[in-house]
Amino acid sequence: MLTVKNLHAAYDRSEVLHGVSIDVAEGEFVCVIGANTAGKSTLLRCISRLIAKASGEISFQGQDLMALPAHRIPALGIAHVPEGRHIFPAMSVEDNLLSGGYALGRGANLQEPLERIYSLFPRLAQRRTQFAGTLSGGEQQMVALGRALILSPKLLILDEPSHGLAPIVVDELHRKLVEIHREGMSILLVEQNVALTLSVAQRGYVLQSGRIVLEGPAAQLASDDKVREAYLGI
Amino acid sequence: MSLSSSLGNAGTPSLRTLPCRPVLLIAAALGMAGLVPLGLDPQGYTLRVLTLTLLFAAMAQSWNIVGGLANQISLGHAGFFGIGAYTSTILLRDLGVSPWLGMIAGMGLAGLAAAILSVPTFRLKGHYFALVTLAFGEVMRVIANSWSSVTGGPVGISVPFAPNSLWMFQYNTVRPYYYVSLIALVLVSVVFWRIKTGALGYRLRAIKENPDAAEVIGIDTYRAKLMAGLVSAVLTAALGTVYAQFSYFFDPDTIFGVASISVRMALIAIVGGVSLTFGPIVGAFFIIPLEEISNAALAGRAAGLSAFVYGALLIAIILVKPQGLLALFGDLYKRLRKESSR
Amino acid sequence: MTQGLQAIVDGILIGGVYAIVSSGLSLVFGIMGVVNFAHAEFLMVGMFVAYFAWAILGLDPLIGSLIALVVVFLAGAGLQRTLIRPILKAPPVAQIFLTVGLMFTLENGALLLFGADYRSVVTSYQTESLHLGGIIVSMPYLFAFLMSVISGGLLWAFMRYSRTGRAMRATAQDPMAAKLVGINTDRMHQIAFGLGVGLTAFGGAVILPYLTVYPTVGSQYVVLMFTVVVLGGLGSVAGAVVGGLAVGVIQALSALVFPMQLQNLVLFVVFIAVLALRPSGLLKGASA
Amino acid sequence: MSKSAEDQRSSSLVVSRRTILAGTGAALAMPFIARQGMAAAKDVNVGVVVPLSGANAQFGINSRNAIQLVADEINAAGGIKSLGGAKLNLIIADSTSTPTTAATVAQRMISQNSVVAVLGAFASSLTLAISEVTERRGIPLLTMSFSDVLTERGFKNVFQVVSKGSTLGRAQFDYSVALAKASGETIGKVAIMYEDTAYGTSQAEGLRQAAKAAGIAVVLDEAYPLGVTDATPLINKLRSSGAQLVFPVSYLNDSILIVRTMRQQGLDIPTIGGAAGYVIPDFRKALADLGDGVLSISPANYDQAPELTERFRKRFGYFMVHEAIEHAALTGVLASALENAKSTAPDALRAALLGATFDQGWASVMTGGSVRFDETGHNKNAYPVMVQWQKDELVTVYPPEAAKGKAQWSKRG
Repeated sequence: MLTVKNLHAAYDRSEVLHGVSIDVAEGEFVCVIGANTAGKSTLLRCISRLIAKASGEISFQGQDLMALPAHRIPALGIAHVPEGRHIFPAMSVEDNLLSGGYALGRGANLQEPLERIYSLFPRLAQRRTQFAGTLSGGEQQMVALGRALILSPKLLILDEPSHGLAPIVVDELHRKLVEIHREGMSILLVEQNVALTLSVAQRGYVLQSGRIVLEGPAAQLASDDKVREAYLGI
Repeated sequence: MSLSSSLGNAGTPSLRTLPCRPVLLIAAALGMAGLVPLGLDPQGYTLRVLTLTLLFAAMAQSWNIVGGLANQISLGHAGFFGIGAYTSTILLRDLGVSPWLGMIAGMGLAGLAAAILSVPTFRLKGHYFALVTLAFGEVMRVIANSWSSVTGGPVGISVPFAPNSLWMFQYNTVRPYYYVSLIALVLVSVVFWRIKTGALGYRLRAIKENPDAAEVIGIDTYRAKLMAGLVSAVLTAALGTVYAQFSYFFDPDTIFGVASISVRMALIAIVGGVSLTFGPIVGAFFIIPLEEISNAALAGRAAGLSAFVYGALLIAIILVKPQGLLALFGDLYKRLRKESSR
Repeated sequence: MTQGLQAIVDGILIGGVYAIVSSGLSLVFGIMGVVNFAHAEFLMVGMFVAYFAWAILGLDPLIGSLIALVVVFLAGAGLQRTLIRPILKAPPVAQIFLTVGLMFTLENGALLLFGADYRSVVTSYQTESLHLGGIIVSMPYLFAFLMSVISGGLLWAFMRYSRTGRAMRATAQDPMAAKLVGINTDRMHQIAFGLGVGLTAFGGAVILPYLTVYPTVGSQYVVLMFTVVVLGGLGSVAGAVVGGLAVGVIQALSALVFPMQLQNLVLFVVFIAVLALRPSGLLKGASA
Repeated sequence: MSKSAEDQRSSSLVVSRRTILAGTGAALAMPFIARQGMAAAKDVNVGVVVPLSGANAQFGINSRNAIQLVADEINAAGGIKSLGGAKLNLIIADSTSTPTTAATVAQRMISQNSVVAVLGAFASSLTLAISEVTERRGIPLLTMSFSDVLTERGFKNVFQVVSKGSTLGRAQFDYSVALAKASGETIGKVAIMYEDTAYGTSQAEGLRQAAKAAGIAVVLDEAYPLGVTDATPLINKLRSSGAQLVFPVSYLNDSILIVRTMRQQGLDIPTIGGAAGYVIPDFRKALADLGDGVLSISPANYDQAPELTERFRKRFGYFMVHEAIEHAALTGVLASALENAKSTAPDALRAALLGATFDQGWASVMTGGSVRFDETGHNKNAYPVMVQWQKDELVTVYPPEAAKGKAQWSKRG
């Protein structure tokens, strides 16, 4: 459903991606792993059209994304949970979640999806009127995820969702992701935590210095010597 | 083809000799600036405009130490300017003290005011700093306006009429004021340049790039900003005395004017190119004559037209090149070179 | 005692107007991060619109204020697109001076268009007042205050409950995340700027019954508006309300103790002191 | 054109060539200005420096209108006959509200346009700044600014056609007390409110002196910042002071605010304004019936010479306000002086300005019907008048020799 072909992207003058191609099929759970500066976030930001200086092809369900401004992307069914969460700190939890449904348009019924999020993350239901900025890191990540899910997207993009969270919370988060995937959503996940990521995803890409150097089923990657050496520290 | 390539080649040697070129250019410009008044009517309009241009260039340059190097947009420098003007003029009027000595007294008072002002402002950033300094300038204006027994109040204050005298800093023609302003501009520019290329400039740059990191590597942020603020305030006050002696008369609204002094000082530096040594000079040689031309050419036609055009031009400059005129000239220069080498 | 009470009442009435006039400036800063020095000129534009609505259509300025709101909203949205959007990413100094240029242009544009005449409206209630005990409440001030309270309340509800209001708050708090949820942040900036200047114009219209309009009337309000906004905390509409009331009451009370001449001195000293102690304003943490 | 002016012109051309060579930005201005000066070879250039932008623009425009009217009339009648029918060529510039700019503009007119005299610049601070330039260049400066200082500094080239600020203040007080007495009221307590500008403070000083001389208590003496956004605190103070009369010295915005706030609070003690905001058509338009009966001091009034001032009303559509009257008088005086001097040399012109009583044509439009400058350059024939809003007109009601109507003291202005 998502196809990225020969993508180049740059900040100022330095090019960060040098011809990246990936794709995500309907209902697939794909991950991209790589070192800190490999360009993983840049790749995701290109898909969401947050980076203007990019060339190549990106299409989603046959639609050319390169021609669209960033704010038109969610309405196609792509939800992006950015690195560092980027929740709205001075808005209530509920307003944060509702804002995720903005792309659905004025008349959309958000009550049902809202209840679904609350049943997925009961903790958020307790804090619905609290300012999101006052929540713990794990709760904030739930808000960020919930804000993306309220759209009932076809493709969910996550950028380092476990960054800075306690191991217990990370485990819970990944369980939720698997649960969501099982219900039929396609997922594109970028993570530092390679072991965990490869354990939940179906297929993966290894991004190194702006180029895809390896791809294949997650299990196969997890057993690849180079991956084990470089990212799993074995 | 052969012509253009030879042009391109001709450009190369001059590039190699580039390091000595600015020095030569500056020397030539100074020499020229020194000679210009000899060909002008010593009481004339052109000389007056040139003098004001140099004076405002010097004012903008001293603003540039705080606004450019320390990256603190002050909109209250009229406060220091007025302290300088009032101090020397009051000392002259009441005690007959030479304005040169009065200038030093004014510099001291302005330094004191800057030190006091730094206490509530040093932690403030960006817009907050700009607005508090704006309020500081207004406070000074209200004080000068209300404290009639000393300042003369809203009626203003006149520099007592005296014969030509270097010691009393008073001349019947504009020419000496031109040279005083020129020397002031050179001195302030040298101070600016020394700070910029010296240790304080390095610290200020570090603070500008990343205040937290600067603290971590042991830079005393408060001290560095205070130093810049003090130097800037003291120089501005000295220029206030020059202005007072040049214009002979001023009132609180003029000398503490938000638009006529504070904003204009900043504007000139910004239009020229903020934190660049030649920015304020280019800015002043653009803004002051621009004001004159628009007034001369348009004021007789319809009320408000000249100020309207002036505002529109400001907008246009910022829209075309937010980094200022120097950057714009740089772009044009590059393009010209490109075209000539093509 | 009565004098003190009277001063507080007067201060609150005028402070309510300061609040609505300044909240527009705060809105623009909060959502776009632009300090708009030309903002007070829109107060002048609003007064002119209301004046002509009165002179030509015979509408009371309190009704004309709605026309002022709409007209200036549209003009502001247009200006945002042509002038403000290109410099949103420019350094703050460039923003400050673009708006200073805009201030010159608007002030002198008004002079070119309307001339330097001082114009004011004649209303049936211009000299009426309520006498409550020993306290005098003048009707034009009271009406201006009520209009401000109503519009302030509507603004609050709009920002709090409407879809667009939520999107504007989202844009203010995190523009990138706002784009990711499908908010057209450019559009939000445009609405915010239009609404910001529109509200200030509205404020100008409601005070027209007791004031006079002329091209430089905005300059009386520049410093005042910034004082209000900074006291309340730049970018916070609720802060602007607190700041407005505070400034109104400080002005009225200081007149009891000090000569009127020192009114602004007292105000600025309080202003500098507040910022020294609470650098982000009286209402810390609250946001647009 | 005189010899010295010729010299200056040719030197200015040399100048422009050199400055262009020097490559300064100011040189860009030169072609414009040089051409302006060249345009009218035989004309007498007269500089007009008035605020055409900023808060005082309206008064600058009124002044310009009057000067233009008089110059047009003189030119239509054959110009300055002793100079071979030379026309008055007005060089008009915006003083802005900044004294430095005003002085620079005056300098420009003297250097580039060889003006024989400068008219301006309404606000005292602007005029003071200009006078520093004109004095050093020996060019006559004709002004209607009120400031006492103007003609008290020993300057030889300043000519002030109006009564000084302190005189206006004293007259404002004395005339009021006299009018009250005439209607059987004894004044014991008065209030002074004034804007904290040069105009406000100097006129308030006159009021204070007069009150002291008359032994009448000043129960409120309050300066307020120009352009207040709220006059309520001021009127609260006035109300609790118990004054029988109030003397507000203010410009229009504040005048209207003060009168309206007084009426809202039910305070209707007589209001005697200090010229400025109280004697312009907008005051009456803004206040409608509330303005009726308000008294004010004025340095001149149009009903003193209706046959002349009606021409202004006909051309511009509003009555001839005082700054227009005074500037018209100055223009008339200047034309007569040029006629008498038979020369545009500054010394001859100064001598002609000092020597004579000007009572012909527009020079007679001032109070007293004539202008005569004493050795300090002050018009000693000028005296202020008390005017009152009666319907849409300003009627002179005091002193008796100038009065055109009866003061309505009972009608609480």
